[in-house]
Amino acid sequence: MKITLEQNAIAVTECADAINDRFSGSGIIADIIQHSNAKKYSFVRVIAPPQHWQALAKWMKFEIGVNYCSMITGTHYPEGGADRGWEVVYHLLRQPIVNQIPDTNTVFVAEKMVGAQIPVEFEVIINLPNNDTPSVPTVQHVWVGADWNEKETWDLVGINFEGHENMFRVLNPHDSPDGFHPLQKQHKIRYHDFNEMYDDAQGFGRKPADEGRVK
Amino acid sequence: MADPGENFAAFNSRALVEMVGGVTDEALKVTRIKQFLSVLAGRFFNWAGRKSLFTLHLGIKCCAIEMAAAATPRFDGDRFGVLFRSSPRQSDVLLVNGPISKKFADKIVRLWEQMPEPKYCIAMGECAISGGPYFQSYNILEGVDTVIPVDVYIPGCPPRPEALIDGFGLLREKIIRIGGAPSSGRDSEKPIIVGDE
Amino acid sequence: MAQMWITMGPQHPMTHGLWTLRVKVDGETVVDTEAELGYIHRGVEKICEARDFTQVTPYCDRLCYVSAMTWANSYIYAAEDLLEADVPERAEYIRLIAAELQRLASHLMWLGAFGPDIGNLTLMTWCMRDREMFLDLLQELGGSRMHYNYPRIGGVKRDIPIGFGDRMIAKVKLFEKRIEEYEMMLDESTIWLVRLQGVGYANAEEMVEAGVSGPNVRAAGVNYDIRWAHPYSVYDEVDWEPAVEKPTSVKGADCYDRYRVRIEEMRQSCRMLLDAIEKIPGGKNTHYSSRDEMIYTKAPTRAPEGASGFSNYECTRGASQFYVQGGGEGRGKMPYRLSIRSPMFITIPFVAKTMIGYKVADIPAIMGSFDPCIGETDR
Amino acid sequence: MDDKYDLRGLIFSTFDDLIPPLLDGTPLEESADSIAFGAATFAAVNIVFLMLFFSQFAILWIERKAVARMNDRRGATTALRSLWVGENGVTAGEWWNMLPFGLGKPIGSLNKWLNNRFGNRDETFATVDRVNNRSWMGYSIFPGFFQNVADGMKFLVKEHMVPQRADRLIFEVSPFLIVSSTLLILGIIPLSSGMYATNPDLSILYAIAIFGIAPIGVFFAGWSSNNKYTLIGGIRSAAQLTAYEIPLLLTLLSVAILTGTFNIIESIHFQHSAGAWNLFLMPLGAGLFLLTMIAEVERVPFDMPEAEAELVEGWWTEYGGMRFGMLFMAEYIRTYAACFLFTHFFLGGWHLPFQGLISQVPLLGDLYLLIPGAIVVLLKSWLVFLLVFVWARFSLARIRTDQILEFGWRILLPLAVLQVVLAGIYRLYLFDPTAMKDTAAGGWAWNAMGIPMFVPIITTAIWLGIFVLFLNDEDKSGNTERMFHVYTEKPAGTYVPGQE
Repeated sequence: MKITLEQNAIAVTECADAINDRFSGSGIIADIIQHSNAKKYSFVRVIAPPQHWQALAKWMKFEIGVNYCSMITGTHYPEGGADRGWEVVYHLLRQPIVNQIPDTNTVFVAEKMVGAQIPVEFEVIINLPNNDTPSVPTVQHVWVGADWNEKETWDLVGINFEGHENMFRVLNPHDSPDGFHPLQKQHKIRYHDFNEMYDDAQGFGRKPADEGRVK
Repeated sequence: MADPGENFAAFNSRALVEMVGGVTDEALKVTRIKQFLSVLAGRFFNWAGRKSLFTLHLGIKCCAIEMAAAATPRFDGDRFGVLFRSSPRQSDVLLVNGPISKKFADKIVRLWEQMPEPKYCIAMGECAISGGPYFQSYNILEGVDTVIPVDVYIPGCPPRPEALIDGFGLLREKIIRIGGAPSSGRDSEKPIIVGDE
Repeated sequence: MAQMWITMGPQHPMTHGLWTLRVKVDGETVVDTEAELGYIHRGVEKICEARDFTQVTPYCDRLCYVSAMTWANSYIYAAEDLLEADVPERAEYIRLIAAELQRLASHLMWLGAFGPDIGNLTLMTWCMRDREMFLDLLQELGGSRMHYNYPRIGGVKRDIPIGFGDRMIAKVKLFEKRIEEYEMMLDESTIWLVRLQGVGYANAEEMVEAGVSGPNVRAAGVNYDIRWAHPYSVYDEVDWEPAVEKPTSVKGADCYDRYRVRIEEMRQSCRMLLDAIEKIPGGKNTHYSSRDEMIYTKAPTRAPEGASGFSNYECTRGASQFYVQGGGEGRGKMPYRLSIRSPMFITIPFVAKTMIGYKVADIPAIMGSFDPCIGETDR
Repeated sequence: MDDKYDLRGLIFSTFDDLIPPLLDGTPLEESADSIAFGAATFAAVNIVFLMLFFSQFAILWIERKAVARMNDRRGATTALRSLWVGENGVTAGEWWNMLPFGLGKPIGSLNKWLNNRFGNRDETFATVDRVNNRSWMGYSIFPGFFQNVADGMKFLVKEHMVPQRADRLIFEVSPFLIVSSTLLILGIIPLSSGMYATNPDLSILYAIAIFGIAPIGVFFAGWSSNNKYTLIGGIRSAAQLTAYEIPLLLTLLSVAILTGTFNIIESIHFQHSAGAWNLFLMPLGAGLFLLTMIAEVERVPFDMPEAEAELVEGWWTEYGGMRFGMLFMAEYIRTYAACFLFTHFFLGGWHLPFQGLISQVPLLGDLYLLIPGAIVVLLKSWLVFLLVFVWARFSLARIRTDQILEFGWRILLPLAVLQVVLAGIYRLYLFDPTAMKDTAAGGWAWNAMGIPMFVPIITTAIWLGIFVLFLNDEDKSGNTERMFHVYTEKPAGTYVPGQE
């Protein structure tokens, strides 16, 4: 059992068209892109300006049923030009919830799925201007799953999510220096160019024997 | 420390008073009593200590799975008295089986300090030895020996359970030499590396 | 009665790794919880920015220490998306076989760790005993017990050895009988049932909303499996059905449902393996050399500027996703940014909130039934 | 019937013969009898205690090896030989040469001879033998028996640590409270009618009273450690023991009603004289006793106070070193005592199975009765330990706190009351006191309707029937849906490759 390429193409086209119709004048562009791996399925890539992102997210959730926020990626482009210093990529999924009613025994066949039942991948790209305080509006209240993903993106990449409640470091130690976000490109990894990425807050440095050595 | 030259007939109360009585420092007194005991019962306690190595049930990363595999039917570490206890108070061996991040560094020191002497530390796997594949990482220490003293190194990524069992064997070999010496006084002792001829 | 906070972890038998669960209890009842992660955060994403596309694979192996093969496969599909590589069909079959063997090993490791959580130590040794069978098979492919570094961009490292198919069929058939043994020991024990049934309800809609995936949502009746929703390997050609649990309560899936769904998934993996080894192109008793075009197609090593690759992969714990950005000035061989989506990273805070209202003794049962793996969570 | 070997009588008569002549003419002459009595009691108590204490190593060993077999493992293999043959070829030294005055020379020469004659150093499988801790020629005598010795000795040299903010006095006292009260139980456990330390008239009550002291120690230990896990463990222990002491007391009350005595030895005599062991007269009581005893000694499935999964090691989390070793030992002594009590109350103590019938056979009967009672008691206890305590521990899961309390109050308590009523009925209406005989053949006091042994046979049959009924009365239709309701289009496991 599988979702066929035809079903996938129909669903992707529907979604992309719907987004383009709804947000035609606001700079939001939805494309259909084909994966070049495995079975060559297609997905919807949306490029959105940050100020419309919350509206788009709510609309996507309630109108086309995108119920699953799976991944948020922040990227730092120090040499990306004035308009693209940072990029935030959201990977969203539309995933059908079926047969959760107790004592029913619906047999579920993927090939017969139509319309909003067909799972679709979405990729939302938001480019941010090249400055020191990149920020996007939060979608924490739209998808619960975005909560910890946003925390992680702030912790590692340093992208502020405006309006995010209860932001704290999830992966780095709580006593990391303010403004230390390791995935920003000005931090070089150890032994490549610099001895240390930053002044060691806890004092666990390298071994004395290795000091001053660049591998 | 059990010295083969010590006279085993020296067990009487006067000897105990001589060894222990003059010392006022509580910790030193405890150490002296322990020294006396280990001289007294030397071989027997040494045998008991090396045959019954309770390991702290601490799973950090990949090697934790091999640690678990070493306790299960095919490898069966129980044959050698290697049991896993969850409380550091009841364990003898701290088996560090993964990278030590900055967040975990003070926790593992605390675990080590909670364990009663005599205690031993085994660094299992590359991450615990030197940071392993993550030696360049911003969050990983370069080996657990930056924070606690290590007795046996078991290289591998991860080492096979056989290597772990061999590591325990080499640790027992070492215990024959050092006995119940406190971990802080073992700095001169060279650490053992499994597979290093 | 006064309430108090208990800190469980980082070293605690319940945690299955290194993390901290802070529980506020009122007597024996859990009132509030907080999860704290990051004890083995290793910065893999940063390290991989200084590695070739091929050199990233071992790091992906080490992301999750009980399902190395599926994580490596997941990365490979992302890299193939980025580098536009073609994969021979035999290689896809071998990847499927390897991934399903790994799924069996991983679920056995889960069941083995779940046993002591409930208090049954025998289950652990039995599961680890059977897990060794599959580790042996994987060892024939990858050469190592845990981290195989087996898939390559454009194929696999080496072909299945001669006799591998027969050995696998024998072991899988033996294991199908062993599953019945486990069911005999567990499902017929009233204590096992009363410990799991009616404990740790998680609603399907809430779980999907919170980002939980994989067997944990399938236990709640959500028939969503990436293996059919976005088929990637040859899952559309082999014979299998997604294992979905029909919830008995409107409150969603309980621990027992999650246990059953994994047992069923092991059955389905066996079924898939037995079918795939028969259908493999080139035959199961042929051994091609390691760079043969049957199992490997040379892929470009440099990614074009601005390209990105994405893979959505049904790992043993849920959807693992990789997002790779290529390019950058003079560094086309290395990923500019590698982003990893771990299913457990989102699940653990959700599970922590699921525990509220249950007893302290239910904490390991609920936590264990969600199959946490901290290696992939902290990255 | 009394055991053939009256060790206690022998000790007392020996001391009575020896001591008065020795004290002739001394000022102690008048109290010579009391002195002889005291010395004999001292000897008897020590012999019994040492036997009970050292046979405890057997149950530790039984558990280790039985568990290993259940888990498909070998289990501990430590041999005593590793004391002088070190690890990986590094010898631990010839310790016998260090003993003063050449006392160890014989050991050295014996070891040398054994190594020369049967040594495995140059054998084909020397490595295998070394890895498996095997002894000469690869043979292993009681493999792993000495593992427990090693564990115990190791605890002796461990550092004693008291948590900084613990209530130090109570923290130090509670292990001793637990251990000493546990050792007191051993005082009243007879090994046979001729081998016991002391025999108070109300020994059943005494045993239960002593069993009730240790929980206070457990609670003290949990509270004083200043650790939340130990605190919860201690409170759980208190709640659980309260819930299970009452059914236990009622069960023992029914034993007392049936046998008409509060004395352990007399109740054993009753079982033989009346003709049937209590197990067959009150299978329900036996089951209740085992269940409550498992809860009393805190083993799986009722080991909530030391639930490893959620409370790290339960109430003894903070104990290390010898304190932990003693607690561990006390735990096993309690278990062992529970096995003994079950043997005495329900399995007829030192009486052999079918003793009444087999002793009638001319030659065989005499030989059969020659088996010492102490051995019979030990074997029965070990069997109870193996078949009930170990088997249950390693095949069952752990029950939750609320479930364990509900089970205790709502199910075990009514059943125990029922058992008390049943025991009264048996004693009053079904028992024939005139037919009791204290001979090797035993009596036939449970005959009814002219059929010999009608009462025990029919009781056992009824309870066995109820048990089988419950065993098979799983609601198959309802449970099946709950159990195996993962659905697929094609049921898994039925698939045959190549067929569609």
